Amino acid sequence: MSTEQQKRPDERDAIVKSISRVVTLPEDEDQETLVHYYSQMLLVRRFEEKSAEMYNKARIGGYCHLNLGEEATVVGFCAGLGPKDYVYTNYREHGYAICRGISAKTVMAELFGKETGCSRGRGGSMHLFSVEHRLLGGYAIVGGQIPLATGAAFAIAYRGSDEVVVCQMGDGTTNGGPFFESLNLAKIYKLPIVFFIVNNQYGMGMPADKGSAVPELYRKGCAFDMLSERVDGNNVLAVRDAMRRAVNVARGQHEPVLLEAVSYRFKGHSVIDPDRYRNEEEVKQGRAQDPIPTFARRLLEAHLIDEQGLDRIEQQVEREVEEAVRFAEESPFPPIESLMDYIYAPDNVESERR
Amino acid sequence: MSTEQQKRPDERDAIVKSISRVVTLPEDEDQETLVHYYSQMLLVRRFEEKSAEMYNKARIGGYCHLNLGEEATVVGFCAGLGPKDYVYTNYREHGYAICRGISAKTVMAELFGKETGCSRGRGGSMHLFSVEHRLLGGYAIVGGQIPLATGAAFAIAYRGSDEVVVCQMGDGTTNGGPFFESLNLAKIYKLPIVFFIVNNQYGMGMPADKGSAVPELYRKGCAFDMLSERVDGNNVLAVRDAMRRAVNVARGQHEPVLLEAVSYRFKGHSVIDPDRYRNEEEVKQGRAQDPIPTFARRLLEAHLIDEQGLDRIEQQVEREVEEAVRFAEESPFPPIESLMDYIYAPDNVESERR
Amino acid sequence: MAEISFRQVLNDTLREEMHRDENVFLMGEEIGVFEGSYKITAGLLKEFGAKRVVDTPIAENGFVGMAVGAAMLGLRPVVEIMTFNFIALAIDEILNHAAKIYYMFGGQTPVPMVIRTPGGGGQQLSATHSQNLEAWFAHIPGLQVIAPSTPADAKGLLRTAIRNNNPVLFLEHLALYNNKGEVPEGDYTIPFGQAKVTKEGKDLTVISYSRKAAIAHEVASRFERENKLSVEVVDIRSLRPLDRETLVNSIKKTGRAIVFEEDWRSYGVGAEIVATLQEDAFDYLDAPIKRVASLEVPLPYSKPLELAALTGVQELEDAINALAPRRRRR
Amino acid sequence: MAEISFRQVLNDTLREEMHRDENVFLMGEEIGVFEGSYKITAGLLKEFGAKRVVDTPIAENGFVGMAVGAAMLGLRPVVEIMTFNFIALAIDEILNHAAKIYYMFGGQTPVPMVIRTPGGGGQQLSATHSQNLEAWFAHIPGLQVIAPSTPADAKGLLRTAIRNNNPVLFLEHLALYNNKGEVPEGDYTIPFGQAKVTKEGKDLTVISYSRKAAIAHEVASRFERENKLSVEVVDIRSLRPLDRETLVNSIKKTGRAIVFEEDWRSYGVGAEIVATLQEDAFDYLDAPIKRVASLEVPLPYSKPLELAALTGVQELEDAINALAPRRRRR
Ligand SMILES: Cc1ncc(C[n+]2csc(CCOP(=O)(O)OP(=O)(O)O)c2C)c(N)n1
Ligand SMILES: Cc1ncc(C[n+]2csc(CCOP(=O)(O)OP(=O)(O)O)c2C)c(N)n1
Ligand SMILES: [Mg+2]
Ligand SMILES: [Mg+2]
Repeated sequence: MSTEQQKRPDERDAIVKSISRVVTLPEDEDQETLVHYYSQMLLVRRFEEKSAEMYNKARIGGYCHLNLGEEATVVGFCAGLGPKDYVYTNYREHGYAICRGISAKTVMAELFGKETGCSRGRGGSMHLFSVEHRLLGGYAIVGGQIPLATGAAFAIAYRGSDEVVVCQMGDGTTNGGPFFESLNLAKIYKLPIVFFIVNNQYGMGMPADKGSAVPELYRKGCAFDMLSERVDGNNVLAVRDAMRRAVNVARGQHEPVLLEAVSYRFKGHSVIDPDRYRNEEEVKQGRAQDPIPTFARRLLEAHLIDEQGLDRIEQQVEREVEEAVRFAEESPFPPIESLMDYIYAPDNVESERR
Repeated sequence: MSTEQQKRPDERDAIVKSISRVVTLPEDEDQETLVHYYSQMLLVRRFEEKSAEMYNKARIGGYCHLNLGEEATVVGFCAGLGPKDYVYTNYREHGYAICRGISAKTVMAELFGKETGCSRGRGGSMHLFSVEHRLLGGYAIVGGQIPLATGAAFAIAYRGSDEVVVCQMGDGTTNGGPFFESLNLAKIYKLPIVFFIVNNQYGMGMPADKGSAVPELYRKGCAFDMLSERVDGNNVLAVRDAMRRAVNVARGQHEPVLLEAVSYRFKGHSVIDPDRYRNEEEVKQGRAQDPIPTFARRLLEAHLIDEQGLDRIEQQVEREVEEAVRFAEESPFPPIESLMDYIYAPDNVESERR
Repeated sequence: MAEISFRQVLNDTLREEMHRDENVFLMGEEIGVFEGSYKITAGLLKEFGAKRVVDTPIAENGFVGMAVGAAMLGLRPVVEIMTFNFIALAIDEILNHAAKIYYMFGGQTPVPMVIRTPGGGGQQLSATHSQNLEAWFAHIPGLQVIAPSTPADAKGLLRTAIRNNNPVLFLEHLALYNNKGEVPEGDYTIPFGQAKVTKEGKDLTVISYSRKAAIAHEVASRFERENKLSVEVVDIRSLRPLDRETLVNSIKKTGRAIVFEEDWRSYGVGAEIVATLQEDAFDYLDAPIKRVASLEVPLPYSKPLELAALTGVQELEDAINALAPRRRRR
Repeated sequence: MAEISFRQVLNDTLREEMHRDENVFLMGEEIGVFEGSYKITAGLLKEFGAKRVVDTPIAENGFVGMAVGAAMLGLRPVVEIMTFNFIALAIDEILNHAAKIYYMFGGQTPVPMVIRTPGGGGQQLSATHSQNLEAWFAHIPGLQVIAPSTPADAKGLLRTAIRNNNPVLFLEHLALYNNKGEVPEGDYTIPFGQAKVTKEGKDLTVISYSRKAAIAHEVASRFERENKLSVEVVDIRSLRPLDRETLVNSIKKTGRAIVFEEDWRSYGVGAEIVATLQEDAFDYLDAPIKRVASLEVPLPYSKPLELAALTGVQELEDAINALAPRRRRR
């Protein structure tokens, strides 16, 4: 898994650049799991479409960044983790929150700024959090989450427990000091952490290969002798497997790992971005990689599901998203009297040993 | 000169780890130049010894970091540059200032905090500067000088002129964000700059290979596809030649280059550091690499100088240093009335087109 | 005079200064292809090309430091930091380099550069994207900190900033960009260190800057129309250097003052204004100077909480009514 | 009670807290093998090992951010930033993360951590190594800023800081480390937000913190011995939270005040103190509150210039004499 031999024989992590390929499903996968991945990807897709709609209806404010196009990466990422592992992300994290097990309701409620939201309405779209689900936050300062995640991994090593921290970030984040400092720190202290780059090929309007001296971002691991790998972010199984390999190394050997998933951002940087700066042809090609229909085709061809099955999932998902909106709508805003709560933690709150 | 083939056939830049080797001098070197390098190295050595003495006599205050042991690196560095090239350094820069052509007098006067100092006494040991000699500053915030130097190189490219910027830094500096951000920026903008790491094997008490995930610091260039090379910092000619190669690439191809000179810090981090944390044996070995007697031997063996010649140089150097101290002693402190000068540049000072 | 938006006047001024002086160039994240997160640099990449409108990666310390270095060689960088909050990552290059290089090296190299950045809250951008940190920078000798409230001032002060030989923090405000105002034609400049009485009054003085100064002006004008109180409004405009004289003169006239600021109250800009006035106008003060500032809380996302945390028209009106010399006016 | 130096009491307190709670660990540059740039952590690596005394590379943003993350999981990091000046590189992790995480995520994760760092000038360390930036941090909701002036306070406040569930900036001063003083034995703690009247007086009040509070105390004591004026000294100790009550009560008694601070005057700590007092004690002030602060210049290296730039005993005495209510005392 070193930078030298990142291609795997079964090619699951090979990069599919332009044509979307249908790989037949490996034998060893069980049906339920595969179908579950599909419905999760679809849930993220529909949740994000709904988020955009709610944003345009002014139910959601501030900045709202979506995972549209990144569903295979998001689902594969979470599928590769254990329940006790910790996740840190950037502000484009709705999908991660949901796939980590936070209900679509509490996520949507957070986007609405309601007391029932997973951050009690204080954080909003960019700042989802749940101690229970070990999502330790979406962060909006580019790169800010990386030293935090490294410190969480330090705490795990300090305690000698066996969780792993996975820190998600975007391609544009890998040109900043916090990224590099953290990789060095994680390596010298031998911390159980996976740095996960979602290369959706843009940082706002900046193409990933324009802002970075090296176009293959996983290669930055070489400056730290860090195990590094690149994987096809449109292939949910490849992402999951790469994540599993990475997490195993981090857990078993306390070696940090750098993982890059190559994906594509379907829409603008955030809901308000009209996305005028990208070449149409390129966007068409990018969207042609859509991981969801591709995966559906694979399921159908492997006879793991039929059209009715897909429809049922579609309906379940729609219902779940509608439910989420209704719940968010009906939930109360935080009371004004609570404005000054949570600025300082009281002395008696013995900060939980997580 | 890529990271793959950094060994040169003539081995001038090969690393001598423990034993100090006497390479016979190449034919093509002319006597004067070689003898000049020797006297410069000796001047730096004596100047630094005198600085320590003056510090202990409380003529010099603040922090005072010396180039003792790094003389071959310092002289080779400056010998590889053109007169119009710009130099940025850290706070361990007395030798660079002198070899850049600033007189020992004005450097010593600066250490004494006198108006005749090269920074008018405002900067002191850590902040030597001379527009005339294109030393654009010694800086005391670790890594702070690197983005500045990168910006100076940007200005050169912007103007289309043909100078090069060389940015000196220490080994410990290569673990910080400013270093990594600057390398990436220099590479994507194709700037004429050489990043020069003086690996004296310690950052205060931190061994270079403990603070950095990779012990060979030049290898960090791989994260930016940057031409990178390591050179024996105890070999003045190897350093000079590596610098020339680097400067040629930077000037000719507008490609940044990362150069690492492996040297050894003879004494503590600064004059006040008793240096108790290093293993005696190691220090003995490190000092055994002393580049000055080694080079003297090479000159003698090549019959480019005789013992009397060496003595003459010793005397000249002693005189120059004594001169410097006398000049510094006799120079006036800046007048108190001038305290508030230079906080803001006046409007009429059209900032010089350098 | 033409009515122009704050956004447009910034865009025009940058264009004009780039035409005037080839040493002026722009640098920042998303200012070129993306035309700026808030479109201040719209069209400039097309007009001037990538040499002079430089898109940077997300490396604030790196590219702000680069601007300082470029300025040391005589260029005049105008850096955009996408929002004020991200300046936290570049502070070392501002505090320890841009602001000190001219002095520390004995006056050998000026650092002529401008950092433009929008601050402010009120758009549900949450705690890390809604801050007002101007007090930090106004504290630093070697820097100049400018915060206009009208398109006209933005024009005159940005020109001065770009031509000044020292580092300038030019503070914009997200909520001002669409404001329109009359803007003088031609090569209009405003010297630093001059506050401006934007409305004369006799009962009390409201001292403010940036967006809050615009609000103060509206409120004072309404009070006049509704012939309630006669409120004088002083727009500080330049936090460093600070124009003590104009502030003091207004207090000598009204005897009462409110500082209206969007930043956190404690250790904020208002504190310095109050301290300055009580030093220089102690005997003229008929009542304690009030500070009307935002509540000291990391700004919450949830709209009702955000509204409650930020100070605004209501808080200013209440303060004016509370401070007004009612009896005296009978 | 024993006479112990500031340095020693910090060292003892760190040791005792590490023994008390295994979640407490130290992190910073050169704190282990090198025993600390100022030897505050001397002997601790030997005693506790590399697991709990962690030498870091020169990456302030990275390791301060790591401390925040470790605190989120319940550890109690005590970070040393070698000098206050270098905190500029770590501000994002302090301002946008440490100070906001508890609030921004709705109170789910406290961030119990301490950042210890020495500030101050006077040792010819030049412009970038002599700064006092406390006003910046005191401005931030979510942080607590502590600045003791005596070994006893250092002991009591550092213990409280380490046990507190929120981020604390614990400000030390290079020139205080060798000061000795009596220190209470045992598990001595001092709550945050309590200023202390270190000397009673009736003619005027000197308000200060950190090293300047120590100097103020000496000066006031000498004035008493030489039975000149009766000067009350209030040591703020805690810049955030600020103890308004103790400050106000002192003014109610003396009617006159001087804020004695080492930082730059404009937008500094003194500004907030003055603003606070004129709000809460306006009617008790017989004269404008004076600010005795350092000159607003990047601190020069040259000794005579450095001395002229920094405020000190002389400036304080002059201010006291100028402000003293002479006539009234006849
Ligand atoms: C320090 C900092 N600088 C700039 C920004 C503004 N900004 C927000 S997202 C973004 C682009 C990030 O791109 P990438 O890392 O690829 O993540 P993506 O949005 O593609 O998921 C920028 C520049 C920020 N939030 N923080
Ligand atoms: C940002 C910052 N952090 C810490 C320091 C304190 N410091 C001064 S020199 C130094 C070690 C630097 O080591 P290296 O880069 O190897 O340079 P050398 O001293 O060996 O020349 C440190 C930690 C500083 N000056 N700036
Ligand atoms: Mg991206
Ligand atoms: Mg070193």
